[in-house]
This record gives sequence, C-alpha cells and structure tokens, in this order.
Amino acid sequence: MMVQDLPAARPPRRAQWRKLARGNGGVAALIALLVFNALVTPNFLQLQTLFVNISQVATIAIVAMGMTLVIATGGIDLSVGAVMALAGALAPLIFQSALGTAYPGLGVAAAIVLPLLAAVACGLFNGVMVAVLRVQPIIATLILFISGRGIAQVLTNGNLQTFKNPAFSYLGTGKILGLPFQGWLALAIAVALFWVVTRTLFGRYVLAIGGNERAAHLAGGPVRRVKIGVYVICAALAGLAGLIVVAINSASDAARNGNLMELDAIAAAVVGGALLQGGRAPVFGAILGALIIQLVKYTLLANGVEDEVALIAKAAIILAAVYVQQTRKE
Amino acid sequence: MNADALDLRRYVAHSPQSAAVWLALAALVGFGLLRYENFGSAYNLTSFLNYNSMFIVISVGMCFVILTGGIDLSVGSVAAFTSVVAAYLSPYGIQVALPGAVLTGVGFGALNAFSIIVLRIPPFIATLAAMLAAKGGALVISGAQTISVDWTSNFTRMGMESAWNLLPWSIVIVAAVVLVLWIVIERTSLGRTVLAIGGSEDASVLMGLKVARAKAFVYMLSGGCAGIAGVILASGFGAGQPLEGIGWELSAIASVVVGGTLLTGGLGSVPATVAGALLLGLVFNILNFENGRGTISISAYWQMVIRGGFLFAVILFQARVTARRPGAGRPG
Amino acid sequence: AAQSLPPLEQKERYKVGFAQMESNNPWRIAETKSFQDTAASCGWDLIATDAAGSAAKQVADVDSMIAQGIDVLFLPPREEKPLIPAVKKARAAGIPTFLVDRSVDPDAAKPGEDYVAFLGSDFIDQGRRVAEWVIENFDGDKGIIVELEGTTGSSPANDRKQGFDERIVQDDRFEIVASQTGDFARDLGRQVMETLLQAHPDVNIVYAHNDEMAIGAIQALELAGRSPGEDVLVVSIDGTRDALQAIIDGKMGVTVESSPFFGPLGCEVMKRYAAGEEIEPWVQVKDRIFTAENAADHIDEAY
Amino acid sequence: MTGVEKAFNGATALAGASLEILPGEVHALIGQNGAGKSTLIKILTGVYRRDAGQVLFRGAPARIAGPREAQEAGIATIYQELNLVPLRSVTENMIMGYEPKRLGVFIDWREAHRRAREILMRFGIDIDVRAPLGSYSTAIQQLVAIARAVSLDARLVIMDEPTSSLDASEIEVLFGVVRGLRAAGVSVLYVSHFLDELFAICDRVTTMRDGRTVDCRPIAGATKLDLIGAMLGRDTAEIAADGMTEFGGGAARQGEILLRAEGVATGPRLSRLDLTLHRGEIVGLGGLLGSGRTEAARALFGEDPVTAGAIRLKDAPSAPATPAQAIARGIGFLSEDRKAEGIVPGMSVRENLTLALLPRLARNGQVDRARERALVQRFIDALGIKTADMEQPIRELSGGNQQKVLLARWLAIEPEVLILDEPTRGVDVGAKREIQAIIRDFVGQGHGVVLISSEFEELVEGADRIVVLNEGRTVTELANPGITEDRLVRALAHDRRVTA
Ligand SMILES: Nc1ncnc2c1ncn2[C@@H]1O[C@H](COP(=O)(O)OP(=O)(O)OP(=O)(O)O)[C@@H](O)[C@H]1O
Ligand SMILES: Nc1ncnc2c1ncn2[C@@H]1O[C@H](COP(=O)(O)OP(=O)(O)OP(=O)(O)O)[C@@H](O)[C@H]1O
Ligand SMILES: [Mg+2]
Ligand SMILES: [Mg+2]
Repeated sequence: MMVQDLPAARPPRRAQWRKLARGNGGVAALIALLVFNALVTPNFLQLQTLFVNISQVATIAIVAMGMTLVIATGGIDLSVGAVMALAGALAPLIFQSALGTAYPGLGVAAAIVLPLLAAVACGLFNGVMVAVLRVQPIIATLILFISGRGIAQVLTNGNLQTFKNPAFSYLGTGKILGLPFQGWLALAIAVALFWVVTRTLFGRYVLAIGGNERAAHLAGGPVRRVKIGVYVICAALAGLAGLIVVAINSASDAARNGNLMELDAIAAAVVGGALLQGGRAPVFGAILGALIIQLVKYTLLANGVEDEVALIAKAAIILAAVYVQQTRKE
Repeated sequence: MNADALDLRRYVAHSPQSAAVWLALAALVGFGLLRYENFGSAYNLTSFLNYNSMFIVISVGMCFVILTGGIDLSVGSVAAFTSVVAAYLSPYGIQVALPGAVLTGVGFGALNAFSIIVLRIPPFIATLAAMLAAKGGALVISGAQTISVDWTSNFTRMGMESAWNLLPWSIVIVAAVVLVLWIVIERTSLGRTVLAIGGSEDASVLMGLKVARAKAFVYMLSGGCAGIAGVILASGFGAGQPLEGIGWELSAIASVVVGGTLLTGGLGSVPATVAGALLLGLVFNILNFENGRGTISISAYWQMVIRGGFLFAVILFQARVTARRPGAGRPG
Repeated sequence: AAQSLPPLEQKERYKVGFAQMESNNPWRIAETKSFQDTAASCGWDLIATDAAGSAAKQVADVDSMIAQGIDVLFLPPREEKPLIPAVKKARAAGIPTFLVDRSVDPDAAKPGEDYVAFLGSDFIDQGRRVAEWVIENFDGDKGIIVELEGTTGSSPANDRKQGFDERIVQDDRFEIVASQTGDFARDLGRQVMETLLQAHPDVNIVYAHNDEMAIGAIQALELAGRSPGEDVLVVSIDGTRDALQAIIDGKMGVTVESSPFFGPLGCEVMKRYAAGEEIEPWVQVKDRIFTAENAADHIDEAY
Repeated sequence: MTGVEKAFNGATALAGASLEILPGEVHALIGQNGAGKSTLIKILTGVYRRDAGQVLFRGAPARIAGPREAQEAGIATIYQELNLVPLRSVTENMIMGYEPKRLGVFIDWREAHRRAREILMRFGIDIDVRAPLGSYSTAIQQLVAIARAVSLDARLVIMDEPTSSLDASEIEVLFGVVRGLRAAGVSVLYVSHFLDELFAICDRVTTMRDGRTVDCRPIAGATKLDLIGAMLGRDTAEIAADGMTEFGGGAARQGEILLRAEGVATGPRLSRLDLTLHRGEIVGLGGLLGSGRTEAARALFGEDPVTAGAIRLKDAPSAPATPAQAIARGIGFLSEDRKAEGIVPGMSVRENLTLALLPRLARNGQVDRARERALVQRFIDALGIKTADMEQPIRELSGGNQQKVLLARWLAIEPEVLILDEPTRGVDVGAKREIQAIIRDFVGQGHGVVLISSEFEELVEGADRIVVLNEGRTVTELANPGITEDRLVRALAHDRRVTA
C-alpha cells in the first residue's frame, strides 16, 4: 500500500481556527480603529457612542450578510439599495391604507410581511435571471438596480411619505437591554446564517457552487435552486434593512433609501473576507467589515474631517483592510 | 473575430451576442425614425453623438478591462476629476489640456494597476477605492465648485464645434481612439494577451505572456479613456465638474455586456461595445422624444422603470440568440 | 438689450420644455408638479425631462428638446457653469429661455441677452436670513452651532453656507463647531447629527440647509434624549409641511421659505414676455419666513 | 538541479531533489503521485521559487524568474494541467507570444493560421485552426499544447504527462516528434506514468520518491520491476509476487440487466449509442478521440438531454433527466476533467468526498457531521488517500490522490452503476492498481461499471465486453475472453478520420 502513516484525523476544530485566522486582518483593523478613537475622538468611550454606532451599522451589516451569501456563489447583487427603497416605500402605504388604519396591529404586521414578500419577489427575479437564464450577475441585478427604485417612486408618486407609527418604528428605534433593537436583529440573523453556512446542506452547496459550479452540478447539487435561494435571502435581508431605515426616520423616501448601499455592502463583505470569485461565506466577517466601514465613517465625521477628504480616507482604509486580509490568507 | 470581422456571416456565427446588439440598435433607430419627426435631424444626431461620445470612450476602455476578467468602477469619478484638471489647463489650449487630463487619467489607472497587480487586491475593490478617492480628490482640487474653462482659448472647440462642419470634434476624436483600440485588440500581441488573460490568467502566465504588463495596460487605458471623457465633459459643457460621473461605471459595464462581452473576460468585441453604448444612450433620447409627443407624459420614475425594462429585454434577446449557438450550455 | 432676444409670438398653445435636473427630493418633485399643473391652464404642451442629477445629461435633454422644436424653455440649471452651453444653444435656436430657481454664471451668460430672465430666490440671502433670525432670537450666552450642509459642491449648499456663515460670525456669541454634509437627505442628516452630537454634546443650535435634514436632526436629538426646541434650537430653509408641523410642535425655530411652486410664475412671466413687455433680469421670489407665529396659518399650503 | 527544496505552507513537497539532463537526451522522470515531479518542473521553469538548492542551465546558474524567462532561455514546457486558453482560437494558442508580424506591430493572421496549420499537420491533425480551442476534445488540446512547445525552438522541452489523454496512434506521432527533437540535439524531460513508453523513447530515467531523487540510471538494462521498485521503495521480488495489474481474472458473472441504451442520440457528436450493462460486469467504451465516448457517458448520466432513443435503468421506463436524478437512482459519473468538473479546489477533502452524498447525510437539511467524518475517514483508510487530514483543501493533494477522493465521492453514494471516464488518467502505477482493484471489487458486489479508457491495456484487461464507438455511433461489440489489443485496435481504426 502507498502510505500507512496517516495522522489520526484531527478534530475539525482546526478548520474553524483557520477560518478565524482569516478574519484576523479585519480584527486588527477594527482594534486599530477603536484604539485611535479612544485616544482622539472626544467622548468616544461612552455607551451612547456604542448605541449610535450599532443603530447605524445594523442596516449595512444586515445587507452585507446577504451579499456575502451571494458573493459566496460567485455572484453579486447590485439591486440591494433599490430593494430597500421598494420595501421601504411599501410599508407606509400598507399601514396607512384604509385597512391598515382600521386594524393597526394587522396593518403593522402586514406592513412588515408584505414588503418582505415584495423583496423576495425581487430576489426571485434576480435569481431566475442568474440561475435559469444564465445572465451574468452584475447585469442581471443591474436591471432592478435601475428600475427597482423607479417602481418604488411610481408607487409613491415620488412623494416622501411621513408617518407616526410607534409600533412600526420599533424596528428602528426600539431598545433591548439598552441597545438598539436592529443591532440584536442583525446579531440574530448572523447566528442563523452562520448555522446555515456551516451546518446545513444549503450552506454546503452554496460554497460548493462558488468553488466549482460544474462539479457541484455533476455531483447532483441543486445549483439553480441554491442560487435562486441566495438571491432571495439577500433581497429579503435588503428589504428588512429598508424597513428599518424607514422605521428610524418615520419617513419613507424612495429616492434616497438605500442609496449606494450596494457599494457599502460589497465593501463590507470583502473587507470581512468574502472572495469575489466565490467559495467562501464569512458571515461574521461581513459584520466585522460593516463595523469597520461604520467606524471609519464615524471617526471622520466626529473629528470634523471634510466630506471630500473623508472619501479619500475611506478609500485608503478599504484598500488597507483588504490588503491585510489578502496577505493573511496566503 | 480577427481579420474576418468583415465577413458578416462568419461574424454572426461566431459572436451571436454581438449580433444581437446590432440588431437591437437598428430596430431602435428604425423605431425612432418612424415615430418621431426631427428624430433623424442633423441637430439631434450631432448632439446625441456629442453627449454619448463620453460614454462610448469610457465603455471601450472598460471593455479592455473586462476582457482581462477585471472591472473598473473608478471611470466615472476619474472622468469628473480629469474634467477639473482639463478646466484648469484650458487656458493653455486643448493641446495641453487634452494630454494633461489623459495623463491624469492614466495616473489613476496606474494606481489601480498597482493595487491590483502588486498588492493583489481584487479589481472590484481596488477600483471601488479609486472611485471614492477620485471623487474626493476632484472635490478637493476644485474646492467643491465647478471650475470654469477658458472660453478664449481653443479648448472649447473640442466639445462644441464640428469638424468640417459635419461631426462634433468630440466624436471624431473618440472614433479615432476606438479605431486604434480595435486594431490593438485584433492585430497586436498586446491585444491578444489581453484576451488570453481573460480566457485563463494562469495559462497566460505559463505560456510566458507578459501578463502583468497587459493588465497594467488595460487599467491605464481605461483611466486614459476616462481622461478623454473628462476633457469632453469640460470642453463640451464649459466647466470642470467634480460632481459628474455618478453611475457612469455601471452604464459602461452595461454597454460592454450588452455588446456581448463576457464579464468573465476572454471574449468580446470593441465595435459591439460601441453599439452597446449607443443603444443604451438612445433609450434616453427616445424617452425624451416620446415625452415630446405629448400623448403621455412619462415621469422620471417611469423612465427608470422603462430603462430597466429595456435592459431586461435586450438581455433576454441576447440570451435567446446566444442559446441557439451550437454547444451552448457546455462550458469551455 | 431685449431686442437681441428671440421674440415669442402670442398664440393659443405653446410647446414648452421643462428640463428638471433631478427628482430625488420632495422640493424638486413639487416643482415639477407645479409646472405640470400649470400646463393645462396656461396652454402648454409640456415636455418634461429629468437629468437624474447630471448637468451633462441636462444639457443633452435640452438638446433633444431643441431638436423637437420647443417654443419656450424653462430651465433650472443644475450647475452654474456647465449649463451655459444649453442656454446658448437654445438662444441660437431662437428659443427664449427662462432660468428657474437657480441661475448660471453671470460672467458667461447674461439675462436679457442669452436668456430672458432668472426667476428665483436668493440662496445666499436665505442663509443670511436664518442667521439674522438666530441672532435675534437666541437667548443663551453662547451659541454652539452644528451646521448640516447640503450636497457637497451644489450651489444651494455653497450659497446657504456662505450667507449663514458670513452673517453669524459678526456676532461673537456664536461658534460653528462642526459643519458636515447630510446630502440634503433626512436619513443622512440624522446619522450625521447622531455622530456630531456625540463629539459635541454641548451643541445648542443646529442649522440645516434644508428641512429634510432638520427633521433628521430632530430625530437624532430625540433619540439621544435631548429635547429639540428647548435645549437645542433647530433652524433651516425650505418651508415643507413637516417643518411647519415641527415649528408648531415647538421642535423647530424657523424655516425660511424657498418655494418650489414656479409654474404659475413661469406662466405669468412668459405671457408678459410674449406680449412684448420688457422683463426684469431677476424676477425675485418673495421668500416668506415661517416661525411659531405664522406656521399654523400656512401649513395647509405647504408641500 | 541539485538539492532543491520546496515547501507549501509548511508541507514539504521537495526535500533535496536533483536532476541532470544531458544535451540531446530524452530523460524520463518518474515517481508516484505526489512525489514532486510537477513541482520540480515548476521550479525549473520559474513558476515557483525554490526554498533551497541550485539550478544550472547549460553550465551557468540559471536566472529564471518566470515562465517567460524560461521560454526565452530555451526551455519549452507542457504543464500537467493543460494550460491553454480555451476561448481563443487554436492558432492563437499555438503562436501566442510569438506572433508573426507585419511592420513589426500588426499580427499577420494569414501567416499565423498557415503556420499553425502547418505545425499541426506534422502531428497529423487537420482541423479548423480558427475555431476556439475549447471546441475540441482534450486530446486535440493536448496535442496543440505539445505542438506549441515543440515549435518554440527550445533547447530543452519538458513534457509533464503529455500522453495522459492521447490514444495509441497519437502517442506514436508524439514519439516521432520526440525522436526528431533528440536527433536535432534538443533535450527532452519526459514525465509519464506509462512505463512502457519510457522504454520506447527514453535514454535515462530519474526516479523520485517523497520529494527526493532516489535513483538515476540508463533505461537500457533496467526492467519495469526495477523502476517500480525504485518508485515505491520496495523490493522487486516482492512486487513481482504481487502481480502487475488488478484487472482481469475476475470472471464475468453476468446478472440481470442494470442499464440499457438503445439508439441514444444527444446531438451531432452522439448519434446512436447501443449498450447493455449487466450486474457484475464492466463494459468498456472503446473509441478514438472524438468518437463520442464522453458524450455517451454524459447521456447515460442525464447531463445531456436525449433527443432520440431510450435509456432504461433496471426496466424503469424513463431515463434520468438530470445528474441529481441519476444519482438518486444509483448512477455515479466520474468525469474525465478532474479540474473543471471534479474537484471543488477550495473545499476540504472531507467536503469534496461527501459532495454527492450530502442529501443522504442530512437530516432536516442539517448535515450530520459525526456520520460525515466517520464515513470520510473510512474511505481515506480504505483507498489509502494521502492527505494531511480530512480538512486539507483538496487542491493541495497530488493528482492521483485527488482522483481517489473523487472515486470515493462516487463509491460513497453506494451506486449500482458507475460510469468512469478515464478513471486512471494521470495516476501512478501504484495508485492505478489500487483504483483498478476498487473497481473490480465494486463489480464483484453485483454492480455494473461503464469504463472509458484511452489505454488499451486497461480496457482489454479490465472490460468484460467493449462497445466500440466511431463518430458517435456504436459500430461493434467485443466480448472477453478473447479480446486482444490487436483486435481492439483493428475494430477502432477501421474507419478513422481525424478531421472534424
Ligand atoms: N500549490 C500547492 N500547494 C500545496 N501543496 C502542493 C501544491 N502543489 C503541489 N503540492 C504538494 O506537493 C507534493 C508534490 O506534488 P506534485 O504535483 O509535484 O506531484 P507529482 O509528482 O507531479 O504527482 P502526479 O504524478 O500526481 O502529477 C504533493 O504532496 C502535493 O500535495
Ligand atoms: N475528428 C475530430 N478531431 C478533433 N476533435 C474532434 C473530432 N471529432 C470530435 N472532436 C471533438 O471531440 C469532442 C467530443 O469528443 P468526446 O470527448 O465525446 O470523445 P471521447 O471519445 O470521449 O474523446 P476523449 O478521448 O477526448 O475523451 C468534441 O469537443 C469535439 O469537438
Ligand atoms: Mg504531476
Ligand atoms: Mg472523453
């Protein structure tokens, strides 16, 4: 026989350590940012700072996690911002409708469920374009990127919809243990997605498809369904993020809700360790990436750095974070 | 599609995706001519070409990047940045401003190339960062103002006057650039290396091709093309505009893909990219004319929906045409 | 120099172009709607385009209107300089142009020569009036100001900043501790305010370049446990319904009107021009000022 | 080259390898899968940087920083993993980097096509050189790679398993070319697992084991057993006692019909497949390159839609329409293209091994990890897969071990029918024997195997019957005992055209 001195199979803990190590670059960047802020930024070490940052980062984090799944299959989703706008536009339409005002409880429930269903429909569209019609993801999702926001504006006639609805606003302003509700929501989603990616059939197929789609298909993997699935999940999460934005503001602005979110989400996913060619789905990495992007934004704003200079600094930090990521991997 | 490009039958057989865009373009032009008076007027033609020359040149630069399997998200911001540079240089005339702005664009391209080739950062992220940096930089160097050009030098001729009273200078220059680039891709080693990299970068390295050089070239080219667009922007609109260029990268990518180029690289066409850019530009023009007919007024929101729908239709059409190719569905 | 302008014949119906610059905020949407609503009563066949925030596209839109042979052009120029070619091309095509709500660089194109007139308010003055109101009505010893700017580089942002800043420095009770862009948007206004409030907890005046950001700032203040209107004075510009409501609720101090309803004014000025009247180069709009005294009276006409 | 060392992420691939090639000799390099042959070559051509050691080329220390420099120095290489660009035309793949020019800048396509055609003619291939390379079979692609390397005017031509996807006649052509090179004073470094080939063309042979050079001798006077002994590090007598191949001997015990294809067509490349597979039997698919064997396999597996004819599985009326269905009905398919259709490179050995079995490992959508690990360990032990542990990414395994993992992937689903397309391609003698033993063992349990192999010996010895394909049609069927290589060759070649 060839080789007999096989080492006893090591527990798979090693794989988890390896995954953690990959995230190291991001962790280092985050710690550097925290230390810098603690030293420089006034009043940084306060609970309220934590509160503000968590409430602002939650939407990016939620969308970035969905994006991470899409990227893990080798795809990309540019339509997340538009989906946010669409879902966000629907919610007030629903709870402010005649039925919604007549039955407020039902109205709020419907105003959460129906927009999410609309988002799911968008994801279905993206997924079918990519998986069934084999359109390249950037282009497939560009369609909704362009027209999704338009649909939202058509629905609202372009008007800003403002409202007062404490029950609905809980999504964006509620607190649990003194921290924002949406932060807990993001955490719960992360835990759920982490479980999906590491423990389930679906997660395994996601990674296999990103790693080698042909091989996954020939091994009997449901390639189409899984691909559609990730776009649906991503869109649903984007829809949820859209609802949160609307809830915080007590206003839905279809023109601005989720504007440029796709770039932030992709940047967060990649800074968090996602590989654009697929095959890797670091869910907590996405949260880490979102935190880094959020903290950069916060740092620059709080220290009075001008917007235009802030853009340049943000560029440099994204590059640095991804570069560190890159070297750790090799 | 090399020397045989002119053999139409072969062309259609070998690149059905590209054929689709020409068909769609012809159909849309025909539709416009039949439905709207003045659509075919010289005024509309020249102003349409003048405006879209920017998108054409950017799309062709993008096409090269995409052929290597990369992407360049920075083109819009770089165009805005270089328009400011061109505006500052405009008193010295176009002979200084054009090279100056193009070199600036090439500089951004070199920066992208450095991050991608040396730092090994994925193109999507590297150029995303460059996009932010160029945008911020444009605002910084302009003091967040539009910068007036010098109307007394010959600078504005490029964007506002016609060559031989026929076609705007902008489109003439862009056409020349496109032609040269077409020859580069079809007839030079550099061009073929670009295609090979997109086909398989590993294989290209092992074949001993100058991969790094070709990759650096495409990003610098794309930056340079954005620089040309920046000059057209400054000279055609009389100002350096730090806020312009938002979303141009996506239009350019869409043009390239509608032109049948694979986003994964290795397969694509320069002229079809031009057709793609014209096609997407034409949608705006048609929508404006449709609004002018007065029968229905298409609101800005409906226009977005229609544009997305149109892109959807073109993609579906393309997918159908491509599906008929023998052996489709099998990778390779 | 009116004789050098293209004349406009008097007729039943006019083919009118309105080249809107963008539709991403309530103000612009109200403006477009105002033109559309005026069209029927004024005998316009209106061609409305939308440049989606791009000055270059706005020029191209004007071009396509010229190609379609419009009689009159109403143009809110996105930028001062880049729209000059559009103005000149319309002039060359014999189309009288009225600039709406923003103007172009007076060094390059002049009212009465290149275009008929500018209809609009004075953004610098709007900022100045807010500053004056603050100086008059602020009763503390030290005014710590956070300024929420509009879209970086846009002319209303630049002008409203200039007008306010120049006036407020003349009173040394006041200090602007932070000035950051909120992009004219409610959500960003809120986020920026949340952050700035952490860095500058002693702030007691917020000046926002438009009402949307002001509302966002009010939300941020409330989320942080402050009470806007009592310990923090919020002031801004526009006069939207939400802002008037906030004034009524005591959360906001003042908003200087910047009316988007240019349709009727446009109709009137155009009719006068067609009748051969000489039009003043700047048809200035009287911006009202809304405070606790009059907000309730005007809230129904706000958008 | 002396004392070359190389480690990947701490895992040693080379630990003191040396190699000496004389001018004008054909030098063989052999060793088991993972011995370090390809790594050594990649160090020689500058793809990898060596950790230690020295490389002299033509007497001087070689300064080879990369493949480009290697080519310029006169080293042309055909790498093991086909490294061509499938989307580009055959011509481009041949001349890339050495394009004929007009005016020094512009590629002269007419001349380029002519040149490409001419070079390929020397290999007896007459194809449309303007068509994308990817539209041709692996064999044609392999020949193009060889043609490219040979046409580069090199002093040393390196061939890493050039014959792994060639059939007998192409191999003869290749040998002719190699002899021509030798006659012209060009050295050839030849890597192959087919020991017979070495005796046909090589002058000397270097053997590697576990990253070390263990033996170097002239081929004249050596026996096959000597070489195998050196490769495996075992006593020759011991090996002789074990026998050379695991195939053959297992007398066909024909049982009920498992799979039957009647007049199956999927397109121009497969127009009529007739085949019957019984329990306990190995049916070989014979054919020359492009005869449609792979297409036949894909049709049976439900990957290509059947346009005519019928496929029956144990008398179930309908054929599987997708691979997933095929798997559910107990069919496995090992693709010939390990890289593109087999491994998921970034995933671990464990994840690769259980990919086809996943649905059965899952309960309520959740993977049962304990069961998974136990199963994987069982296969690693049973098949002797050489891997650091089951969490190692599969891309870090040598080709032969990757192949074993893929075989295990299919065995794990406990299929009744296995379709194996070139299962021992690129696999060393030791591993090949093991794989053949596994296959034999599998049919011994009453299952059936459809075996595609370009290696006649394997087909003749392994198959109970051979269905011969020609241009997409079943032309004849041979039955064992009684098949000889000679008979097979005659059956294959009776109507042979290479032109597309
Ligand atoms: N890129 C790599 N990363 C990590 N390990 C590698 C890499 N390439 C090769 N190895 C390891 O180095 C060793 C030598 O591999 P190599 O490919 O040189 O073997 P080989 O002798 O060519 O085998 P085969 O006959 O299967 O082609 C193997 O153990 C392999 O797992
Ligand atoms: N005469 C030919 N010459 C060259 N290539 C051919 C020829 N006929 C078919 N091909 C190519 O061969 C492929 C089909 O061959 P297929 O793989 O089915 O045959 P095979 O017998 O399995 O050969 P292989 O030995 O490569 O596995 C197609 O890609 C086709 O383009
Ligand atoms: Mg090898
Ligand atoms: Mg085959």
